[in-house]
Amino acid sequence: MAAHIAEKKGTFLEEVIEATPGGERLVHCLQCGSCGGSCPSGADMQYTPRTLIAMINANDRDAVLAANTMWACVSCYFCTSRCPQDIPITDIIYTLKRLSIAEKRYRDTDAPALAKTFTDFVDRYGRSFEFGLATGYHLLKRPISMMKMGPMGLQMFTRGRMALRPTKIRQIEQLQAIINKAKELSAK
Amino acid sequence: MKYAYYPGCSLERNAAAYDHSVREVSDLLGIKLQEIDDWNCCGATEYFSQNELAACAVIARNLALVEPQTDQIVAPCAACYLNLAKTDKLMVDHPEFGKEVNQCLAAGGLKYEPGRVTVRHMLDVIVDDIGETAVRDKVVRPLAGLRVAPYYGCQVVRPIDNNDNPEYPMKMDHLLNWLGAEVVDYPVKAHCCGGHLTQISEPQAFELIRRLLQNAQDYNADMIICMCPMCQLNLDGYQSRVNGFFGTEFKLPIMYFTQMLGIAFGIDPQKLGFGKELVTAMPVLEAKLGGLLV
Amino acid sequence: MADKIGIYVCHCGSNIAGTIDVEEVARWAGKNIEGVVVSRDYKFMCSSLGQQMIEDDIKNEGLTGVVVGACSPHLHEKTFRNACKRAGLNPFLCQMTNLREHVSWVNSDKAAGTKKAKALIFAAAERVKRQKPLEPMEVEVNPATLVVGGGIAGLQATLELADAGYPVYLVEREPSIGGHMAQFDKTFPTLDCSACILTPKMSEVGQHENVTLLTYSELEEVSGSVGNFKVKIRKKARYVDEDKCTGCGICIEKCPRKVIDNAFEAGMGYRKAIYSPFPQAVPRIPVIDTENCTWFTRGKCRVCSKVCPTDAVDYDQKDETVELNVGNIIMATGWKLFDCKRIPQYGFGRLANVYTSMEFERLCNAAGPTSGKIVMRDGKTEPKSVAIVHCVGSRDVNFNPYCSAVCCMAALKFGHLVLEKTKAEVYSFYIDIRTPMKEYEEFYQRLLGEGMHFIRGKVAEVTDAARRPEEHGKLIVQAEDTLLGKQRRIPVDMVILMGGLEPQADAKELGLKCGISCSMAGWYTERHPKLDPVATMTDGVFVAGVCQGPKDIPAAVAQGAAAAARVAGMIAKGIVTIEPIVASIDEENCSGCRICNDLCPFNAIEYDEEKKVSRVITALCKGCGTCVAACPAGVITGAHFNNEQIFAEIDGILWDANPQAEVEIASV
Amino acid sequence: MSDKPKGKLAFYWAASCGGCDISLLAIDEKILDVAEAFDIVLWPCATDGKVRDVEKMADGEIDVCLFNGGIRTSEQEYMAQLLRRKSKVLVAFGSCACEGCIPGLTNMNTRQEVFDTVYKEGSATMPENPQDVRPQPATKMPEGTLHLPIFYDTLRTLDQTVEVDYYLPGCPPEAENIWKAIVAILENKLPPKGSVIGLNTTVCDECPRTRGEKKIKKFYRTWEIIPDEETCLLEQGLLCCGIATRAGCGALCPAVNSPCIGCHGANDGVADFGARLMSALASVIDSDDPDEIRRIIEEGIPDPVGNFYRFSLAASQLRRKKKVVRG
Amino acid sequence: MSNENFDPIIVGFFCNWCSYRAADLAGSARIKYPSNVRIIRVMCSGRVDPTFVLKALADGADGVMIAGCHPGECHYINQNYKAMRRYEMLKHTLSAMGVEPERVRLVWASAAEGQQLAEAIDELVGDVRRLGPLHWLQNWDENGQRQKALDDIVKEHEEAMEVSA
Repeated sequence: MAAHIAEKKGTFLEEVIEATPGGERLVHCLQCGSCGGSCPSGADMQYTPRTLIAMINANDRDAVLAANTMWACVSCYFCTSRCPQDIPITDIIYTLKRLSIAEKRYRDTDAPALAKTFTDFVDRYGRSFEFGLATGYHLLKRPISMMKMGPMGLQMFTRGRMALRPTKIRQIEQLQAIINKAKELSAK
Repeated sequence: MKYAYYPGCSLERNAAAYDHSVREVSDLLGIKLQEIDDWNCCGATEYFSQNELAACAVIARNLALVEPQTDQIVAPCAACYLNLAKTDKLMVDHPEFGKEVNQCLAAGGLKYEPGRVTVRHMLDVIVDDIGETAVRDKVVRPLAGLRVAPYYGCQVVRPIDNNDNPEYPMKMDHLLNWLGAEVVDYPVKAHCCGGHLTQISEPQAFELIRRLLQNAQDYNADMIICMCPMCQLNLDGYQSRVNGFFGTEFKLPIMYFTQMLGIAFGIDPQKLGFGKELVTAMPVLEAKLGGLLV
Repeated sequence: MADKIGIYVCHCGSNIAGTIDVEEVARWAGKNIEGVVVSRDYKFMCSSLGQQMIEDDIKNEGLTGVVVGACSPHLHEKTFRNACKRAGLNPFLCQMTNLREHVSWVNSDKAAGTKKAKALIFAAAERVKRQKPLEPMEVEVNPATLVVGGGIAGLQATLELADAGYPVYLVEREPSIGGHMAQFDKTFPTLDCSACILTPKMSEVGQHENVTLLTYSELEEVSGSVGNFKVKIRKKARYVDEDKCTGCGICIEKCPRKVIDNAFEAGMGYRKAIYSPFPQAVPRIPVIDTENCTWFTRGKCRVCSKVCPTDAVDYDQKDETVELNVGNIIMATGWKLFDCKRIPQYGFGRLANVYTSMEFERLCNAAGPTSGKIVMRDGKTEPKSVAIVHCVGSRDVNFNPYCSAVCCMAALKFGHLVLEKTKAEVYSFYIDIRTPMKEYEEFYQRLLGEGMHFIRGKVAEVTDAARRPEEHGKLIVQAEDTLLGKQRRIPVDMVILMGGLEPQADAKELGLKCGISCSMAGWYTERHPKLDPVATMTDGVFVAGVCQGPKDIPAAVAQGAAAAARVAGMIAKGIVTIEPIVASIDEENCSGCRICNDLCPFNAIEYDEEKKVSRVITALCKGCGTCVAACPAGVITGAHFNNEQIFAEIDGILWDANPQAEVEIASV
Repeated sequence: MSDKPKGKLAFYWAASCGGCDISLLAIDEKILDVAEAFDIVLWPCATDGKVRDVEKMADGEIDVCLFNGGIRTSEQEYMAQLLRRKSKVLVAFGSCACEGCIPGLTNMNTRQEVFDTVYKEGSATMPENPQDVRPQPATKMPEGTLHLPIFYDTLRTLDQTVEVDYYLPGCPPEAENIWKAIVAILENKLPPKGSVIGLNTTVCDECPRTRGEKKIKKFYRTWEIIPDEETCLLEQGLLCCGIATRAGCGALCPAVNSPCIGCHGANDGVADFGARLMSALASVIDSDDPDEIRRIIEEGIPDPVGNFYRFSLAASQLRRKKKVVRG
Repeated sequence: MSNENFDPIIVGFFCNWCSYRAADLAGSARIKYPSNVRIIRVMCSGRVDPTFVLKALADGADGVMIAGCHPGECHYINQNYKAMRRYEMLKHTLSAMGVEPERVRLVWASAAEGQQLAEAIDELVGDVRRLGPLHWLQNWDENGQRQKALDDIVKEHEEAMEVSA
């Protein structure tokens, strides 16, 4: 670890850098705003990614992890590819998502629930399951939108685009062993 | 040319049209696709939001399952493509992390040597490996007169370098040109379709979808041609909801580029999954291409 | 002669003595290093008393070598070499070793520092025993100078030297001198008309008795070295006889072939197939553009030849090569604009009303294609709103990481011109406004007063994809207003991209011809960024203007004058001394394997076909030692850095690595 | 010549192949001149001679000792010391004595590894050894203890063992050069002590091929291409050591279209033959891309020690491969 | 092999224009780094002869750092590329000789990169410390058996001579 980052030991900045491959570029942020300017969800964000970086620098950990920025991110990678300082902003957003979920700091968003439902299906079957996702997540979280979804779902179904049963991979135990090992290692 | 084939979960059902057309077109172009046996889900963006190591381990299982004699893997789905490519790159660039991923794989008796497999998108394979001459040679029903708006979305062109401009990609433009179509040069061709936001925040997602449909319509496109099941689902599946939400009257069919290739190559539309789209493409195709489709 | 070495360890106050036991180092060196007859420590070796001490010892003890353990040789090597020289010891028998920057300042453990200091002193002592007296070479300086590039920096340098009475050859690749400055409208911050201040200088150069102007010409080859360069210049065929042409311009007027002028008018206007780039061109002799001339492309026309009153048009003219002898060379090759098409999200080349800064200069120039009217591409509509985008290709690791230095001020100038000439609103999108020179910040204040809008945020994209009704038919500039933390979309009619400055495409190639190198970005490398900003690593080659790095007109002029002053100084002295740190080949034992032949970027190694041996041209050698390290037969020697000296240094520096060494280690 | 009293000459072999002994005979009938000028007091290969006879000699009694072979065993080291003491002039004769030569390549192994190879894995001389019989330094017999010399891990050159007066390079030295050296000794026209008797140019000087500026994109091994007979072999990508190898052989190998392998060793003042070659070759690799450079080197020079130090490993800066410390 | 107390000796060959000045800058900026690297100044990294590196290792250094201007920024235009080529060649040979190639490092440091240079030194010292001492001279001794074997010969000969006489 470079000495100038080592000096920031114990700060939130260091934590984010450590948790993000390529994260050390964070210290080069010019606060130019090309990330915030490029973001398709920029208008809906409480804090733009640029602001989040400033907040990370200011060690404002609580506010960052409670921000809605991460949940508005659509992973379009415009911020990353346009950043004049080569900062992997999308990946930093992923890091913040993980921290926020792990510590349950998120507010007013169902994204973590969706992620959870989704990954549970992967863990259980090895494949994602759209119908299950729709019923499992939407029924629980947003029954009204589920109703609006109805006609669309039906159309999807009649066109053979939605299955009622999940596909399970053959060697699911193998996948689960891999996942369990990953969870065990990352818990450390 | 032989490639390992990773269809991804969407192509099993929701984007079956994509899967069918990929296979049909590949057959015709001499692209040998060997489906990875017992592949698993790439985790989409969701797994990365939860646990990076687990996400990469889940993805790396697929890389590890690629047969040793094959060193290229093709994914038609943008998210699958990015996840596979990103995992490989992370493992190459950060050997320590790569070791951890392999520790996880070892728990399932697998091993993946970072960098062994090159991850490719279907579009890149057709444009870069097959090339203009071979594609043009196969065209029997030129798409002349059809105004198509190539839509690239995000995750194939960014952030992994696939030899196209991440801001203003051109590969699909070229490909559709080879098919004789009139290609619409419109500014949002690599903007976001809303991704998983349709599941989380509809108003936000609908606005993103509207921008794309609006722009394509402003440029008088007959249809939008996409290369990702998520983009297709959002633009096609949600089109009527978007119309309801904004009071608009978009009626733009959203087709996969492989379906258009198939049409131009004279493959039976049925085999290409035509009819699975919610905004039906047949009327405009018939109007523009005439009896060719019959 | 037995070695008599003097060791001098400096305390540098407490700078060195704080973390090195300097007394111990001096004592130890006196006791353990063979051949050491004096070993002293002193508060400030570089003081006059310290120097006197060395001089006295040289005289009294008959020292054959001096080792000074003090600060960096880059600081005081000259000081101590001079002291030795004064006392009659050849300055190359003095070796400095760096106990301050390399030991005491980077270390806080005294024992470790002392041990390392001993190693460095030991190494220097072992080395100095093997050093040889060296004498610099002297060469006469040819008073003529070559200036490459006729932009403002080159013009200034040319005039300074010519006015001082020295002959100057000015080479310019375009048909006229003047450079980029001739294209500009106004100059910041005073808003003088660029042409008004430039053209008098141009004509002065054109008429100066000491200046030989070689326009439409390129530097082909450079050989020789400081004081006596031989250069070859290729004069491209103009197809107009310079001696006969009076510059009346009737050929241009009558030429039927109109072409888009991508050079001077930045694609905004037209010129003829026979043309002079602009009305005030110097010289006023036109050139024929053979790619577009109807005679050259289709074998018809000859109008220019028919109308010429002096019969100056000569379709058979050929390129010719001119050979010149000069003592010095000034490189003032300038810059080119960043290609804004490389950033597709800014829309240049795709969206009609997106302009580059150079296009806009021509647009608002009274002599430009619209006679100075600021209108959109349709040629008539005045914009109601204009966005100016800063840092296009600059301060961006994806393109050029450096700041282009002039764009902020040029953007302010553009803002002023738009506000002055139209009723448009002007929005400037910036990351930082940089106005560090005289009257620049005041100019910024002036624009704030004039109502220019400043939005702090790098532009994300310029698009015609409307989202709201008011955006239809407009260019929308999308950026984060970082002071608000909000994304903003500003619909405008016209966008000006402040493209950054880039080195000329062939800068590197041209630099190689005269033995100067480029930075990563491609700017010519000066000898020292602060203390020697106009000289280069190649003696007799100087740099001026933007080719050395982005700068504005005042700085380019100052550097042109500075380069000229350096050259004038050399000419006035008449003689140049050449560093004796050079390579030499033992021809007796050279077998002509030719490994070294291609290794020297300064072409200082020549191969004698007859004797089948290689030879170093001493005057061209810069002493890097690469050939010395490469010679498989070991017959190339690098003066002052020969194998024996460096081996001895390695032996010395590892004094404590060999447990059997007969050196006092226990005392550490 | 014949008026002078006869001198005393010794010719000894240590770790070498015996080629040097034969090369001495290659001076043909001139050997008779040698016999006329000298009494040959020791030449184990050709005459009967006993160590104890040498031991009995007075120090400096032998006028010239031509010593071939490197020092691999304690016995050889003893003999080197003994002959040094008894000789006025000690000449390192041939590549082995000068720089270790092929036997020196064993420095890529340790004694243990060498013995394992020879006694366990089998060799031409000992195809089978089921009892794993190994030479023992001392064997007790009823008559007393029998000693075998110790076999060293590292072969040393002669001058790493004792002081050497002159060097005669070559594997083996050329007859012509041997004769020149003998004449110089006979006429007492020897160069300064410590010199190599021979030329100080390289093989290129004697090589008839045409040479140009060098840029190498790929190194070839000898079986991979049929080289052009006119141009420099190195320029064709063959790893020719001629550029760094002392002249004197008449460029024998390049003359028959085979690259020089460096048996004459380095020129005066060169501290490491292999490093010179490495430096020169690397300098002219035609690439500025580290990955490509690495590829060119790794593909073209799979055995760098064998190529750069075939004859000089024992005399190189590092002398041997790093020994793995056990335990 | 890791040894926290082991204090490696590393010889640095630094070019006069960039790296030596970077080391000067690190000093002026009072950046602290381990005092294990001892710097020898050469005019250019292109002057660094592989012999220097081999000699330093043979003479007892545990590691070597070669430092020069960044590629493209060489004061002698492109001589640092020759250093790069030789470095690759040298590493290839060192590996074959059983020397861990991590002990020898080529570093690019511009005159402005005092901090980066200090970090590179830190890293190299750390890596060499992990690898442990090189102690090349130990490679040459014969595990203490040599002198005894020589003495044995002398003794044996004396005894044998007695019998014979």
